[in-house]
Amino acid sequence: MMKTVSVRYFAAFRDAAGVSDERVSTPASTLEELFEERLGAHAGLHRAAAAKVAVNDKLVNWSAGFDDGDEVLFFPPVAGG
Amino acid sequence: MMKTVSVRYFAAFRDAAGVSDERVSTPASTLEELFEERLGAHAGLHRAAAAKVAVNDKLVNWSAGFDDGDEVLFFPPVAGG
Amino acid sequence: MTFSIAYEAIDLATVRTALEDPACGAAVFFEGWVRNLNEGRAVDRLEYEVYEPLAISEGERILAEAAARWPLRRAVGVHRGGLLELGELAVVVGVVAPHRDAAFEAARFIIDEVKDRLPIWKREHYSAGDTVWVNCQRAAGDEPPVTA
Amino acid sequence: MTFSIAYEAIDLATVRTALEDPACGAAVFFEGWVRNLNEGRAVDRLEYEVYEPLAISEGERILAEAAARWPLRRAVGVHRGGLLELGELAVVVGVVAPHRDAAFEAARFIIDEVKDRLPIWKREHYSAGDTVWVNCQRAAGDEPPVTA
Repeated sequence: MMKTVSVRYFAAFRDAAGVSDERVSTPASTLEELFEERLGAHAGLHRAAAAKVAVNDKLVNWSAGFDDGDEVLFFPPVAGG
Repeated sequence: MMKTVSVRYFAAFRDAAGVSDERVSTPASTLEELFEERLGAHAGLHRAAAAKVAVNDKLVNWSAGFDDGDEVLFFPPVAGG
Repeated sequence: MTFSIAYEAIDLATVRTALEDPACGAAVFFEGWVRNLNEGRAVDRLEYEVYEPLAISEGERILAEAAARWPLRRAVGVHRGGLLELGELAVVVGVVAPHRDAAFEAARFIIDEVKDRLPIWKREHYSAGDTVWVNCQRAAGDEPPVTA
Repeated sequence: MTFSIAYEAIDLATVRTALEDPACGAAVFFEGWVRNLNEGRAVDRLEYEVYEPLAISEGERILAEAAARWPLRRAVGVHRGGLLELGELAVVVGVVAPHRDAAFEAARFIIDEVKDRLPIWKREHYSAGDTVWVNCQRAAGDEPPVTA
């Protein structure tokens, strides 16, 4: 079942993907699968051990699912302070 | 052997002794003995577990001796901060 | 208990005013300043990218966690976004409590969590002319993107 | 590494200036404020008696001990003497270090030692009209005056 979500990339992920946000239709069922799929779409994008993901402005686990119409935020490792 | 020293009392010790400084001739050989002696001279003065003593602006142990002409400072328990 | 993002110099007077409390005797402030060196490289300036909606909500969650754990009366955090010069204040945490144990422990907890959890990214601009996203360069391995 | 006694309001701007260091990223400040209550009694103001020669030399010794133990670049302490109103600053400790671990630990060490070792005495003036030397009232037992 395909879902359409908007995806946003931040900081190093945005630079690596070459895009800050995009609308994608995907068969992925978890956020981890969705990120895997986006790695295929953007050659520069890379994995990162401390990366985080949020859906509709809430931090969630990579194993979580998502719904059609959600906004998915991919955060590279944070470095505040 | 008698020694003459000047003795200063601070804060609660000054209030209790009713005197801020005095010149005393004493047979005491340690600071602890000197304080004991001053307890006898000033009825209001009292012992205090965390009291400290300094000689010529250096903190020393109560068991230390002192010399003729020294300035002895009796400090009640401190309460800075 | 407010956490905010500032895009201009952080106003410490406002931070102090927010913390005033006649029942509190102990205040601890942590300040992070832009250093002229990081891991041996000369730094000219810093840039913080902040995803503000989540930075604020997560920052306020951290303050609430601290207030639940220690007897704090007030706690404030401000993090900069945008471009910062050397010596500028990047982040401030301030807490007040009746006694100093709680104030020290809570301030330490808050800054640790802020650095760990807030969606904020730092790009260093080096004297040599290049820029680097801190923490991300060593991230190009092949670990899965698993949460901590 | 200076410790001083102030008989007027402590000037925080001077404290901050003394701590500026382009190589340091982390600053921790501890501030002790006059509270409106102590052990349940309403306080109107405080009075600090300071034996200044030894307070300064002991304060500077504490700062030097901290600098020997942690990689601090700068450390400053100021304690008030004289009469203080509610909400006034009684003591400030500020340290800067390259990283926050050292800054937190050193600031905590310094204020603990300052409270424990400096010849400074606090007299509280209560709303009820009486005054008390803090720490001394329970001292009228019959323990020998032995050092800690």
